[in-house]
Amino acid sequence: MYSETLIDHFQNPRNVGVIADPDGYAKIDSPVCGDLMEIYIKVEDDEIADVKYRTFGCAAAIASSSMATEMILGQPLEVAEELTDAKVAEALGGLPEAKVHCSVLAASALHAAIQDYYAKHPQSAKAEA
Amino acid sequence: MYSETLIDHFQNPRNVGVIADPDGYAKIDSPVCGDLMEIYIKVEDDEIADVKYRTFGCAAAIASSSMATEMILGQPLEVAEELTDAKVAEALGGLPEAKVHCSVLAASALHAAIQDYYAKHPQSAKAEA
Amino acid sequence: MSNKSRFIYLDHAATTAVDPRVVEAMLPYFEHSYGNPSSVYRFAGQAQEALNTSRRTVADILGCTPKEIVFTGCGTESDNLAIRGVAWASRERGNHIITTPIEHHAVETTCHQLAEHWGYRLTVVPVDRHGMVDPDDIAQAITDETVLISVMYANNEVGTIEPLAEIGEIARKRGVHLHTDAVQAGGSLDINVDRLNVDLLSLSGHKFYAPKGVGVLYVREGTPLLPIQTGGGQEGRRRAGTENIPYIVGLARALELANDDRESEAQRLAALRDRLIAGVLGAIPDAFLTGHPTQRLPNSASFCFQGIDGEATLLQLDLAGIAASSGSACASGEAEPSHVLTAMGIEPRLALSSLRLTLGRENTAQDVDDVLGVLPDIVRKLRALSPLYPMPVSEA
Amino acid sequence: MSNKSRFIYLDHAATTAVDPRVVEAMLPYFEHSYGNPSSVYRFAGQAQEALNTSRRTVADILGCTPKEIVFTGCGTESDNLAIRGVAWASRERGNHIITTPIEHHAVETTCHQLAEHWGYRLTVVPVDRHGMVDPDDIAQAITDETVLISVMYANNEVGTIEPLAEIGEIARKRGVHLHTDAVQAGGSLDINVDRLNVDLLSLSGHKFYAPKGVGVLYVREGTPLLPIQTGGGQEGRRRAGTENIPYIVGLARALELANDDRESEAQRLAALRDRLIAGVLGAIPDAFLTGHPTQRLPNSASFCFQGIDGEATLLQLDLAGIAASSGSACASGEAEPSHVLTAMGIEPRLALSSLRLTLGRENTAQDVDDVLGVLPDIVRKLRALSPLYPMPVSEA
Ligand SMILES: Cc1ncc(COP(=O)(O)O)c(C=O)c1O
Ligand SMILES: Cc1ncc(COP(=O)(O)O)c(C=O)c1O
Repeated sequence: MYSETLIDHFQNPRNVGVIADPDGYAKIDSPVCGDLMEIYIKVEDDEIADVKYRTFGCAAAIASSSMATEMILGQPLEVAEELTDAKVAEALGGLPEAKVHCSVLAASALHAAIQDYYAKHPQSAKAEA
Repeated sequence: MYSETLIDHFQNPRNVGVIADPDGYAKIDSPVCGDLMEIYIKVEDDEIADVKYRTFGCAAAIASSSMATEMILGQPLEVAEELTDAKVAEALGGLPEAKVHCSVLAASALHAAIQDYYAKHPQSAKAEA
Repeated sequence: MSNKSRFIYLDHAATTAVDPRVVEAMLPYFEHSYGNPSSVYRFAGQAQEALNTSRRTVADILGCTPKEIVFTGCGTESDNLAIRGVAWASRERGNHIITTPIEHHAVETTCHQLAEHWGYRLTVVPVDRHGMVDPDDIAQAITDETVLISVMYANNEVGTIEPLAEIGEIARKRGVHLHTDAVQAGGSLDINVDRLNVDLLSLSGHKFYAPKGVGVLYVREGTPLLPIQTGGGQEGRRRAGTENIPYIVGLARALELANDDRESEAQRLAALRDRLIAGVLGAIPDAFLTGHPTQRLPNSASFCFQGIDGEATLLQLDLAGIAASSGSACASGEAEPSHVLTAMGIEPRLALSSLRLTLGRENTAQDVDDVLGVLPDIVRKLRALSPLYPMPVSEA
Repeated sequence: MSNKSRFIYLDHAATTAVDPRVVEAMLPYFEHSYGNPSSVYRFAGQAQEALNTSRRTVADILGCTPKEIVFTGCGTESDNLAIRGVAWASRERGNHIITTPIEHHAVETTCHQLAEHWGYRLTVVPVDRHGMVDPDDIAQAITDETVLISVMYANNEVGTIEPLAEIGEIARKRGVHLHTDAVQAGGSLDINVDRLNVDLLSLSGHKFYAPKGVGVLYVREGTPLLPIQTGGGQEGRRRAGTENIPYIVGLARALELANDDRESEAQRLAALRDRLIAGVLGAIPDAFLTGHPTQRLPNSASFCFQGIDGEATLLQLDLAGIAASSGSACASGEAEPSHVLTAMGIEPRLALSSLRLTLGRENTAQDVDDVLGVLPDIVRKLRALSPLYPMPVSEA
């Protein structure tokens, strides 16, 4: 059912936790299954300098969160913004059909956190543009 | 399903045939299953001196016919008249529930042949009584 | 009871022995890979995998997609699901069903229950004396209210093969769904659903060396179907109940085995069948072949013998070590003449004399010859007992 | 994937392995005594005899007559036949059905289909926080139109045992038929139909070490029942389809084996269960037992753990070699909180954290201790990930 990569991210999730004073924050509910993700980002020089999250949900939701944060940590904001649920799912070695919505949760939460950063930091590159 | 006695009467039916000039005759249809029995009797001194039959029907019908004729051959008419389907079935070692009507056919046909004899021989004991 | 030398099974239309290779394929799923395929842990993956593979195997042989296969609990359930399922799902569209008078009870009774209890209207088109349906009659019977046509592929009592592809073409043109009970055809005829032009097709494992208690319903994508067994979401929400993995694996394996040498085995059986038919008709006077002379199942020979009762013939054969049937197994216990034979215009008492001999994988020419060695005598003996058959001149 | 030392199966409520003695009892009926029990020749007598003996065995254990036993294709079919069969047969009398909110989908969906498609009226009586039905609520719900009450014997998700005998007394007084889904109780609780006061009772083989794909419906004499699977005259005209002799033999053998040491095995399992419950509640904070504290199946322990998702727990257990469930197997794939838990008043997100551990014949105290060895850590780890659980003070 699940790939080895996914299992690895589930058993050893990366970037778990909270950031006390984040530059961007989001909390997203999955409308499909009650999964919940909370994500915190620190931005330095328009790059994701740090990212932490906590997720309530199934293995796919947890692994998607872990993978998504790993994929954008250290990346420029504009690269991070291009992350999609499909890319997360692909990086995890695919998701069972019933679990595709879990990767959507992770990507949505990340985008929401970046939006939150822009909203709070109107001087940032994107907000300026 | 069938007793050994029944199988024996089915494989070696007694008294099969016709009597060219019978004292009593009957042809009976089973209303239940289309079985058909034709029976001929010869009566001498108020006894069944000879009996023959032909039966269209299943193994139980054939064996019942054989057993019934065997049971009354050489018997006084009044004994023959007391033959019942239950006695035939019992003599055959029992019949499956779905086949009980087959023993009814044999007993009915015999009684009808005896009635036919009385009808044709009004001087006979019973007819006089 | 006489104990004749050997046992000859000639009732493959009633049921078949499970093939040892099928038993072998099933065994791991009883004690070892016994997981519930709906469970999420990896152990259940063995059962899920077996289910998926079996579905693909069956789909490949039917020429459809795996999603169009519903595994059921038997051929009867497949027929019930097809008929009741489509009828119920189409109530808004219409309430008319077309069928034939020679269907198996699983179709016949289900149609009649719909008529009696639920107000559906039934048209039963006639068959000719060979048990053949005329596609034109189907075309005539279709109305705007017609939601389903159910015509069996091959008849279980007389072996006649119906002109399904033609009927299917008519049905498609008129936008009516066509179901076929292919239970007797499974394993021996071509069951490609596109060549047959059908929307629903029933199979039963125990007619092709899988166990009794497992069936298939093919449901063409887009066919309306209300589930008749409701509960969990198994089988794409079309048939609830924990899946019977061993039997599903067994059915797929058996269908695969049958398919592997389907044509050569059909040829072999047809040759045996023709030898049997010729032998019977040659040696027994006033014997008639029932069903179609050529358009018939390769393994099926069926007869009527003037003047005798079929059950008596069966018992004589049984005592000689030969297992045969008077027609449909599930009708036995009933003493009525077969609805199939009477629909073909056979007079009721002649219908009562029917004998069906259906060949199978293990039968040989020797088996046929052995039957031919005893059957004429059996018929002669029973006729001598019968008031419905003229006495031989010598005895008269 | 980690490859932990051994495999511990703790999902016996989902399904069980077939007992080797059951497999042995079934095997002769695949390749050897394979006759169709409806056939008339002597060879089929072996199958008939097996069918009769199995029916007697089951009837003896249920305390009824053999004629009151209907063999079906699974527990789901038994439930469907009971509900749809009685409802349809009673249409003239009334159209009201009473049930509970904690029934298995096989009952729940069938009742809802009757309501949605056929105009039946449904009353769903409440359960308390332990999942227990109050017989008074049933009494209140009965009207002149009520034709059937369906209350499960023991719940599959939380193990609660319902007060059937009391409900049955009420039903009898009011002349309403009572059905019980005893699928989870079969093999472990007393299933005497007179002591339970029921008119219909469903069993499924695969919950007591017989295969998946065979069930029983007990139908008290005189209970109106329209067959839902129509065709041949099998099972006293209540369930058409060629009988699955191997599985019927297997079911009877399995029920017999379970019955032989039912009470001692129930005691053994209850002790293991209690050790498990005490261990979990002792070692894990914010853990709750679901279902009734004492009136519960001897083999069933079910919990909610604040702040985590049940499926994540399951996969962690799976990776540790332990097969468990979050509730009903057939609901998996659905991400909705269990209808059983929410009916008991458990808040939806807490309901999503549910874990069900169901013990069986092969489980030992060591298995329980092994689970207790890993579960607290699993919960702790998942909670550290969860935005719904407070961070430990040290990390905060
Ligand atoms: C033509 C036909 N349809 C349906 C069935 C019913 O199949 P099953 O016995 O698996 O219910 C049979 C055989 O019994 C059959 O011959
Ligand atoms: C309480 C209950 N009823 C009915 C069923 C359905 O039984 P089956 O899987 O045999 O269809 C199950 C289990 O699946 C169950 O636990």
